[in-house]
Amino acid sequence: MVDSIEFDLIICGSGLAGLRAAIAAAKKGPHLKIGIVSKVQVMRSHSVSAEGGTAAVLFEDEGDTIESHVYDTVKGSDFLADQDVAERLCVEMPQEIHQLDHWGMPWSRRDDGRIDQRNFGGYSFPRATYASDKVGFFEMQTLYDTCQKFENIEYLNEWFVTSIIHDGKRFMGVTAIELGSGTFYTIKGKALIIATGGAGRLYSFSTYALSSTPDGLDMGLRAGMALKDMEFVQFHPTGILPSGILITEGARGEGGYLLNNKGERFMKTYAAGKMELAPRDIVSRSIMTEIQEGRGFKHETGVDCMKLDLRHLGDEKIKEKLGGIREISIKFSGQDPAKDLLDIRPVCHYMMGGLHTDIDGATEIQGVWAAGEAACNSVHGSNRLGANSTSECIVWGKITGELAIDYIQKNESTNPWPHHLVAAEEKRIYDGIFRGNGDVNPYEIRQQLTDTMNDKAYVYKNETNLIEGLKTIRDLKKQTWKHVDDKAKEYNTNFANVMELDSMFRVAEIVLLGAINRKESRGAHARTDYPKRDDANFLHHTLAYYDPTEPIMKTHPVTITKYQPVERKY
Amino acid sequence: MAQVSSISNEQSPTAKSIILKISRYNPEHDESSQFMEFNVKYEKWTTVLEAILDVKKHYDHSVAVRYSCRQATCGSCGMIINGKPRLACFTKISELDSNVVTVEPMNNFPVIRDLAVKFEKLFDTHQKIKPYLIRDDTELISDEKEFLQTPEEVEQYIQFANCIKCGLCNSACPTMATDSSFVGPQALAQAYRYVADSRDKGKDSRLKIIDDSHGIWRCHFAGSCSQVCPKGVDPAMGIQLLRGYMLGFRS
Amino acid sequence: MRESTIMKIHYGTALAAVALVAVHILMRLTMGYAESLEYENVLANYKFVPYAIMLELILVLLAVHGFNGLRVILLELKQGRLYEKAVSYGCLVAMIGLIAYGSRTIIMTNMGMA
Amino acid sequence: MSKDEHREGIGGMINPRRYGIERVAYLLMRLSGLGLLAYFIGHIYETSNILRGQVGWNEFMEMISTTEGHIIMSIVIAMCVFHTVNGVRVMLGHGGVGVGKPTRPDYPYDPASQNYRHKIGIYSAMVLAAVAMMYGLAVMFGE
Ligand SMILES: Cc1cc2nc3c(=O)[nH]c(=O)nc-3n(C[C@H](O)[C@H](O)[C@H](O)COP(=O)(O)OP(=O)(O)OC[C@H]3O[C@@H](n4cnc5c(N)ncnc54)[C@H](O)[C@@H]3O)c2cc1C
Ligand code: HEM
Ligand code: SF4
Ligand code: F3S
Ligand code: FES
Repeated sequence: MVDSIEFDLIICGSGLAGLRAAIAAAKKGPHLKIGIVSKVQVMRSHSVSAEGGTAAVLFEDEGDTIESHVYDTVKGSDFLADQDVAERLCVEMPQEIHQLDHWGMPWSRRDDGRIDQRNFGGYSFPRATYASDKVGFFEMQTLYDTCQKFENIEYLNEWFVTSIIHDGKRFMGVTAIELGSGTFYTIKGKALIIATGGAGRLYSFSTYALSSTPDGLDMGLRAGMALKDMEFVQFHPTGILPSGILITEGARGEGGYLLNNKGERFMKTYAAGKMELAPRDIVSRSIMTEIQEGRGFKHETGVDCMKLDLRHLGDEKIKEKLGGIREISIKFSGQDPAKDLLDIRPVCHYMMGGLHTDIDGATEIQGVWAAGEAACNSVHGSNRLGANSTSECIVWGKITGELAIDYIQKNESTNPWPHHLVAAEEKRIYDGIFRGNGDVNPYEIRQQLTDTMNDKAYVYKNETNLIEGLKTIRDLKKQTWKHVDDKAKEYNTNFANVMELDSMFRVAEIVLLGAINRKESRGAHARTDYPKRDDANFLHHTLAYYDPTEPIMKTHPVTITKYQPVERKY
Repeated sequence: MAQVSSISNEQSPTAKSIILKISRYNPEHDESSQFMEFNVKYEKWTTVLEAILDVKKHYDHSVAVRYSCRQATCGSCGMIINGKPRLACFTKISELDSNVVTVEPMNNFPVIRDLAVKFEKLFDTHQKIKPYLIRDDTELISDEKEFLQTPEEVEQYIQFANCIKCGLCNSACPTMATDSSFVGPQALAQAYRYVADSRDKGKDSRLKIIDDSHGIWRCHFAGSCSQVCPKGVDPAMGIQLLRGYMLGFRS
Repeated sequence: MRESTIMKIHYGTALAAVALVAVHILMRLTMGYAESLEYENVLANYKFVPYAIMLELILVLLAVHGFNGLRVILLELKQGRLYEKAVSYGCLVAMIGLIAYGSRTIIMTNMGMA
Repeated sequence: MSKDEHREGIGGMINPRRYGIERVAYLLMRLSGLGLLAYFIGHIYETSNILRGQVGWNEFMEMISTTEGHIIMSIVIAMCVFHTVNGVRVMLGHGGVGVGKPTRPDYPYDPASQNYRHKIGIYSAMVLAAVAMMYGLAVMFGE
């Protein structure tokens, strides 16, 4: 018999989205049991790495407007955002900033005591709310600490969720492995919020935490949900070498320059109006173009790079506003931003795509919501603006948390528990993976897979590369890597790593297929063989459904309310 | 097209090598822990975490170690490195200046396996000191704005808000070495973080909680917590300032 | 008693003791160390009421401070309800015992029973 | 210690080598405190000899006026001075005096509480203790 526990609401993932959802739910349903299940310890989620800011309109008295935030978001998305969703984000956000303040968030302040904001790429007003350059960290701390107030929240630290159990229509529970003891559990619940974050570790050069793998997405996919717009992967212009750790856009927001080997601020050729503060897709492409045209630098590892100049900001300003990246660049790269130019290059940073949801974050299965980076409610379209993601996590965390409680209070499930599904999942995991055998090292396969993604589906893409990439990945998938050499029960990270790899194959395939199918360039998706945006044929979202042989690809319309697509210029 | 290939340092000509000694312990069949030695290559920027993961990747998949962000912000990878508690991802092999690098699980935390330790106690004590703003109007109703707070007021507590809950301080503290009930520097520093926040009104209730026979008084200002803290939190300072309130030196 | 009260006493006794012990030791040095310890001189001291009172004070202060210090160390070494109770009461009893024993010397000497 | 606690134990508590001088001071404070307590108990017992009259007292004085007696006495003096001076430092620290002011920490993070004021306090406690001990030895053996 499989061990079983029960909650009313299960929240899978403990990043910003998961924790915000937990608080919203705990407040709304004080008598309901809420379980936060996370494969890392709750406060160690990837969200702690977010650096630069959280977008919100706070200074309407000084000329900012919600309307402008909506338009910036839509334009930044290259008109693939669902405009009603973007509006919802911008309307809800200001009070969320204030709510965070009321919970103890150490926002950076102006001299008059009000919350300060900084410039960020693609915005027409400085509206990235910040707390030094550790925004995500402090937000996580504020939310985690606030969660401690609620007695109805329980934390399942280091539980790896493997699948979603439903009766074909309605959610019933999940299966999970408690990593500490190695025990396989079923967790029964009335509603589920998936907040498993992005999957940027599909790429080997990535700003993401090492735990940001697609197992959350894959679990939804296998349960029958669609993945939407997965071909849109954001490359942040400034990942520092050699580690790939992020140098926040806030560095340019505070006035940093990008320089090529002629010492020019080359952004003037590509986005004269916004210069370094153009949206990320544009800046990343500009860097790659410069490099390809021979105006880049070589890092001592042999990799091409560009320089980021912060020296003119001065030591004091860097310490005050960019202390985190100062620490990172000195420690990990031996470069002091007050004295040295930083070696940077575009780096995998965000997935616009995710589990297909509606404007409320509801998925195609009743009782399951998705929030945060794992979800794709299409607020970011084909390119997210910096600082809009933490906002999204917070807003849809709250929305889904409340809706899930409403749903739990209204619905009483009577269907019998589907034991056969649990048995099937147990078989998939233990016979298929844990007790599998083979002599191929799964870690090397993982390295090859992520290298392939880097090589073939980077800032600029083309048909040949993408197809080659897809072929390589399918070849890799066939090799005998499905085995776990570590046979121990307790804290078996080898097991978790192989489970992650398993999910990476399915999701990588969808990323590549989506990119192959989209024969246009839009936002973060830049095809050298189709350099123009093609609204006639591709102004739609991509959906991918699971199928044992090959994903089933479909399309989905874009919601356009006020803003007709126009050419995107900065 | 000049795409990036993986930035790995495996075959680089500048790589040097060291012996990495990893403490291994599996509760299922080991009585006590034992060291296993591996020869690993490193570059000047290679961190201890990368070296451990390299071992895991190429030599022994079964090394149990906790990690996530690899940039010293998640607090996962605390361990004893060459005798001192440090973050593995924030310790470069080159800065250790030694041909042998020894890694062991953190002291004063129960060991799950190899380098992974249990944190439940730390999370519990953290929760116990009420780590949130205490006042009546923390929940936003309608369109209230922020509580005003000047940059100077932020400076009073921001240092302590940098805590990543890595537990290194608790591992270094001499009281922690023998006192299983001591709240510990991590939680005490957080108590101070909230007490020092100009928005908070919960000072008295928090002081009451830590005024216990295994509370704040069991700190003797040994300072080891501050010396090992990777984020400059300086728990020793926070604790003494907090005690200043309790002794009536500060108000 | 609240731990803070106990520790305030701990620090208070220490502070008060600083001054008094200083006097006590200086007495040893007023006339040369060895001489100060001669029977007559010691006895004379004891008979001098203010000095005897001071000795009594030092006795109480240091016994309180010292045994509380011991209690602190013991509490940190090992935990457990029973053990902690034993330590607390044990130290209290020892403290009272020592004070009683020392007071006997002082009082009896002062009253000329030596 | 057992793996289910994995506490460093007394060895870890006592080991003063890995961390700074503050940890040495911590250890000496404890040792001197205990030492003084032991002496104090002895001292109370010792002085009760006065009740045995002149003869008893003198007998007793002879017993402690040996070389060992003097050495022990001088160690007590050292402990007493160190414990007192360091005690005053620790008390000031506990009251929040001289432990630095909270500010934004900048990498590399030097903890402000581990500052030169307290280090000077510790070193002077040690030096004074040594001086007092010498002085004591000089007085006692000088006769
Ligand atoms: C370096 C960096 C900097 C960034 N800076 C900014 C910024 O300045 N502003 C901004 O707006 N955005 C920023 N972003 C983006 C933003 O941080 C992320 O989109 C956001 O944090 C995602 O949060 P989340 O809650 O969706 O998920 P995450 O924080 O990624 O959390 C995912 C959670 O799911 C759990 N999980 C995953 N799989 C499983 C499983 N199988 N079983 C159980 N649990 C599972 C994980 O343990 C984790 O708790 C940044 C991103 C990066 C990489
Ligand atoms: C007269 C000057 C003295 C001063 C200023 C003084 C001060 C202090 C202080 C401040 C502490 C607390 C240390 C801490 O908690 O960090 C302490 C501890 C202690 N003291 Fe004293 N003390 C003095 C004399 C004595 C004497 C004479 C004795 C012996 C009877 C003594 C025995 C102890 C003991 C046993 C401890 C506990 C040790 C520890 O917790 O580290 N003290 N003292
Ligand atoms: S205070 Fe420092 S050492 Fe202690 S848990 Fe926090 S960050 Fe880690
Ligand atoms: S090391 Fe421990 S004793 Fe106090 S100053 Fe730090 S908590
Ligand atoms: S891996 Fe996050 S702190 Fe080291």
